[in-house]
Amino acid sequence: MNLNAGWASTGWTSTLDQIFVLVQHRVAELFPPVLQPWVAMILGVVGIVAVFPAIFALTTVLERKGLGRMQNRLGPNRVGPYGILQPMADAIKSLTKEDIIPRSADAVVHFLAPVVLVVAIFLGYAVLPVGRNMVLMPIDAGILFFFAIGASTELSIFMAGWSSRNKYSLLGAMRAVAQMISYEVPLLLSAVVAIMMTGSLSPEAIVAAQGGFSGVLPHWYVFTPWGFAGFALFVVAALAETNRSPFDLPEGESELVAGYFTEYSGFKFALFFLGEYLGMMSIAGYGITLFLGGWGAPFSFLAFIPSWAWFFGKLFLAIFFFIWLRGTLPRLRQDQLMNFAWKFMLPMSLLNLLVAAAWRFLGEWLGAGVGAEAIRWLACAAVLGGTYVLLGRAMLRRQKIGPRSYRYAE
Amino acid sequence: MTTAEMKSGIDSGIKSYLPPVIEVEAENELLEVAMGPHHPSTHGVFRMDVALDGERVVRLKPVFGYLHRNHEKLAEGTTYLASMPYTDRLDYFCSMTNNWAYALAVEKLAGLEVPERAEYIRVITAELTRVQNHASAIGFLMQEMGASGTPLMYAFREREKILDLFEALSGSRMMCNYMRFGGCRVDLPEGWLERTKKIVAELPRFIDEMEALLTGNEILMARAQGVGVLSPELAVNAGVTGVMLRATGVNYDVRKVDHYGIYDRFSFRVPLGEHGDIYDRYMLRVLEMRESVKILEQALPQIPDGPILDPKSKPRGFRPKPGEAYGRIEAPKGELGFYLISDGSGNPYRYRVRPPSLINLTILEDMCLGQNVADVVLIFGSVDIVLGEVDR
Amino acid sequence: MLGEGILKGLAETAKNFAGSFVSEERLTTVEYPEQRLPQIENTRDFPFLVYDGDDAMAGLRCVSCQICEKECPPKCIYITKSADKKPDYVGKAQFYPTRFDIDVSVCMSCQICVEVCPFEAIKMDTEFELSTEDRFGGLILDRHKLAKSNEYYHQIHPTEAAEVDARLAEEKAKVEAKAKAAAEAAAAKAAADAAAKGTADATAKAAESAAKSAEGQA
Amino acid sequence: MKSAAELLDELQGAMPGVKLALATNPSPSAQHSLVVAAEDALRVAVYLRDVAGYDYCSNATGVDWLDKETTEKVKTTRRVKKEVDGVEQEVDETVEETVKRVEPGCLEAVYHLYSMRQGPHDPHPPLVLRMRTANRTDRVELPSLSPVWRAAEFQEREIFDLYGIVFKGHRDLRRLLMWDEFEDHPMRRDYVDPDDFEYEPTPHDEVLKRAEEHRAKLAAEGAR
Repeated sequence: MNLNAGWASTGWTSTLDQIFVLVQHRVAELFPPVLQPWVAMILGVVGIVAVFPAIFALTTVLERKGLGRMQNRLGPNRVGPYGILQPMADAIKSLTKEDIIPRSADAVVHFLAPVVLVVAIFLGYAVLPVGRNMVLMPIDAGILFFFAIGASTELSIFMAGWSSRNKYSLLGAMRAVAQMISYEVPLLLSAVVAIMMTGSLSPEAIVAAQGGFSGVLPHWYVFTPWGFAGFALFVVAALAETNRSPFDLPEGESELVAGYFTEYSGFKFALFFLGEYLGMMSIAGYGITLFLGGWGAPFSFLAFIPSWAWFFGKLFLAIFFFIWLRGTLPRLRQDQLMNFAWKFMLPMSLLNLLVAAAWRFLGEWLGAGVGAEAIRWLACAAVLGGTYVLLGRAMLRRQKIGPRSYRYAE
Repeated sequence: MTTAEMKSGIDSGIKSYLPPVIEVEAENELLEVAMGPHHPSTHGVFRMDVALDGERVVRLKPVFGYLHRNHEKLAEGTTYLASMPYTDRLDYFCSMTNNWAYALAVEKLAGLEVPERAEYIRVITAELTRVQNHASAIGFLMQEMGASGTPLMYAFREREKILDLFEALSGSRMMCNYMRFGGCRVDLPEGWLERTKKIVAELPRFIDEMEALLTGNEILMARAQGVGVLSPELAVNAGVTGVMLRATGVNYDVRKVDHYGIYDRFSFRVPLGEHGDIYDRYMLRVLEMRESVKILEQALPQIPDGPILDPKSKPRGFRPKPGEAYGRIEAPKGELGFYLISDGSGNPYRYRVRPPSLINLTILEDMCLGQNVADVVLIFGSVDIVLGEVDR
Repeated sequence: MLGEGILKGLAETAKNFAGSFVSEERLTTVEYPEQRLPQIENTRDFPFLVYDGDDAMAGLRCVSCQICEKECPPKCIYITKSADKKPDYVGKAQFYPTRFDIDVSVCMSCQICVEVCPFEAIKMDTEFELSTEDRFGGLILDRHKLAKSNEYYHQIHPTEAAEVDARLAEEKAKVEAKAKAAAEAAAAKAAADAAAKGTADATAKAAESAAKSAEGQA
Repeated sequence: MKSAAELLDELQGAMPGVKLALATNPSPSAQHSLVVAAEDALRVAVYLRDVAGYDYCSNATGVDWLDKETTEKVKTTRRVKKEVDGVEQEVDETVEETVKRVEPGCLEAVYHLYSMRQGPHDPHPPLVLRMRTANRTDRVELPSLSPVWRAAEFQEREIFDLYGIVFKGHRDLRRLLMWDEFEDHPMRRDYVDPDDFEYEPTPHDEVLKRAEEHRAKLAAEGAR
């Protein structure tokens, strides 16, 4: 496996690329050898705990400004230049706000819920490659670890909903759990294609498999029919998994006030908020790892830019996409959401598995060559695209949904 | 009085239109939720006592009156003119049409004639009001659907322009207090017509934009089609008016029926729905905006010169002869009526507002029973109410 | 196709996102208080009292007729009539308000008071930055705070003020003409009387007194 | 659509013995009304809806007519015994007396009916249907027309709330705008405000007087 494929490993670019790794090593070397692995680990943890919440803070202000721009408003612009210090003001506000625990709530569980959420989400970052050689805990079954940890966030959400003793909280929590469990299936299945192709559960290996360029274009999985379908399915499932619009039913404010965190205020609410955004970023990070080439550059001539810059650049693009969706779409209803998961997402992701397998066999069977490649590409795309159109049309027809025309009276 | 006695009218064999009764298996497993008066989606202070079986609504009772200020009693204690500014505060989105409805009723009562120029101004302001009300209503409906405010902001962007026009005309953006018995208060300021023409010319583009964002959206269609269906028979019997009624396919627009004002001079069409669901109400609002723009395009160039107030109308000492009158117009929310009884004094003996918002809510229960709790909010939003008018 | 409408919507929001950076028409936000919109001439918020001349209290047009107090829908005007009289703009002796308070926390800016005022004495202001720390006293404006000059009125509502001035001038001219006519009539009558009596002396006296009274009225 | 007078004839023809009267309206609007007796109201309403085509009840409201006290000067002639010229005789004497007569007031329910079935082709004034209670105090029952026109459902609740007319046959007669525990009917013309008024922060004149009385009362209650 060539980790350095397409990378000009010369001089200052490589130093810049590995700068955080180098700093970590230098600092660790100051300690006795017994402690060195520990120090390195702690430095990594500190890095993650510092960087991602900082991005969260930036994201909140970017989201509000971005939504504002989409709605022809300015967004926050009073705190600091261009309102960039708005998250500071929000943090101070949430810290100084009274922390209310409803009288009939289960105080311990009520307190634990946001903590469990944030801890579980942070654990997911342990195996996320944010740059070349930049993984906190390089384990072979990293993807499996992430999905396992990700599934435990449901627990904290149900804890919050149940312990609040509020009808809206309970309804919101039940919705959230149902939704997250349903969408975990397509999420996993859509991720499986990338694992199948790579033959490894290790995120680093998956990124490495997408390294290298044909001409100037990279070998990202998203540029294959099955990869594109897998990516699209992954994005939809990720939206549902992180309760983002248009799947933000658990906290649908017009129906359930604030869903499972209705009874949270002050810092606990801020923790929930943090947990949500961290969850969104981590799932986006895995989407990037699985389908968008991880920290790889999109064009061979841009490979001199450090790998971590590419990763975070892609992360911000993904976040912007989430904001864009939020600014555009209304939300679905619970039964429609479930229908969509089981009747559309699941069949599509299963079909995608088959297509991915077919892609592999066709590759071996047809052999190399441009013509063979084109046949393979078109066949897979046609199967997926055709099924998508047919399934979509059938779904709309079954629910009697479609554009209408209107008559007029003079 | 016993319940049996109370029900005697219903049991007497008259064909009545009542909400369905939903059978519940386990009564004690119902979740009773009070949606409102503190709830993000209630357009103000309004409460729905909802009983849920899972997420399905099995019982629903609307509760009103949080904003009740006894507008009618206030009006009976002051002169006719002094009630005019209070009508602004009924449906505070559409003060111009409220003014018109009240002025119309008083004109009927006192037999005043409205000069032609004033009639044109009334039509122009009323149609501008309709456009901004429908746009905002769609925005609020989308807000209810969780669209994080984008359509609402687009609607408000246009509404802002219309409100600026109202300010230039009447001095106030929302509480216009502009119409008078037998005409209007002040004449158009200089350059107003040109500005209005420019803004009206841009309105179709805005409606197109809104439609591009919403009409074809699959999520909107999935949420709105086939939800909150109202049958035409029930709608007529329950006195539902406005877009709600026409969405069921009943052709009844007071502008066409009563020919009040000078509406018979303009050619415009009344869009009709077929299914009576939320999507039809949404689309009808869009189509009515387009028709309003058509009326405005006809009215703006035609406006004649002349007086704007009936010389018989006077600000002080207005005393209509004894009698009564009921005047109604097609307000954006439905049929807005004013019923006045005069005893010959300076104050009305009886002053009654027929609030379309309140009466359109009569069938809220019928539409919501058996639906998902998330749809209740949508159905409620699609009725398009303003609590200032419901509670008066 | 499923998703078509969603893509269309996404394109629309993207257009608006980009448009808000370049087009003035899309980004309509006004960053008050740094930016302010130009004043619209017809704007109204709370009433003020117009005075002529330099002395605010002496020049008040208000004659304390209390019509506005009665007609005010929310009843936020409080007037106390003076015991004595002073001449108004046409020179007629009139009462004046010793107290004229408007509670702007109750006022709803309907301008019914302006419409019913027969003396063009009360008009609508455009000043909207009235916030105060004193919730009770600070929002009751007395006649000293309410009195604003006719020049100020011209400044905020030029068209309307010009109309009002024209109307007042016309009225004044009418009153003067009437007084003059009355004086002439009185003089003529006196002269006729005097002629009947045959004393030219009395004629001169009567004419003088009539002219004086006409002057007094003017 | 038929005028109110024509409808009156038609109704009397269709339902012999029905108690109906025409109330003319002198104002320029000329919207005349039919006054129907409470016991016949329901069948008249059904006829109007199903036969005469008035399928749409636009407005339903109450009116309070107070007891009207009229004073009249009446000349009465009585035979009185009087001594005339020392002889007791019965003489006719005319005395002028003031007679006070109280015309009992009533509560009235007014319905404005239109026809939607007719559509926009036949503009017509509203048909005004009125019902009157026997008095304003204890006999305030009227039949509910909400089974006929559902539109009256909330409006009759409002009338019940604000005027106190009890509608028999209403499916859910509760207060609409005031809270359930409220006792009086605020739209009645002899209604007196209860002393739980939230006084404005800067009361004046009459309101100030009442506010001071209110505060004094509260202070007295507090002292006790």
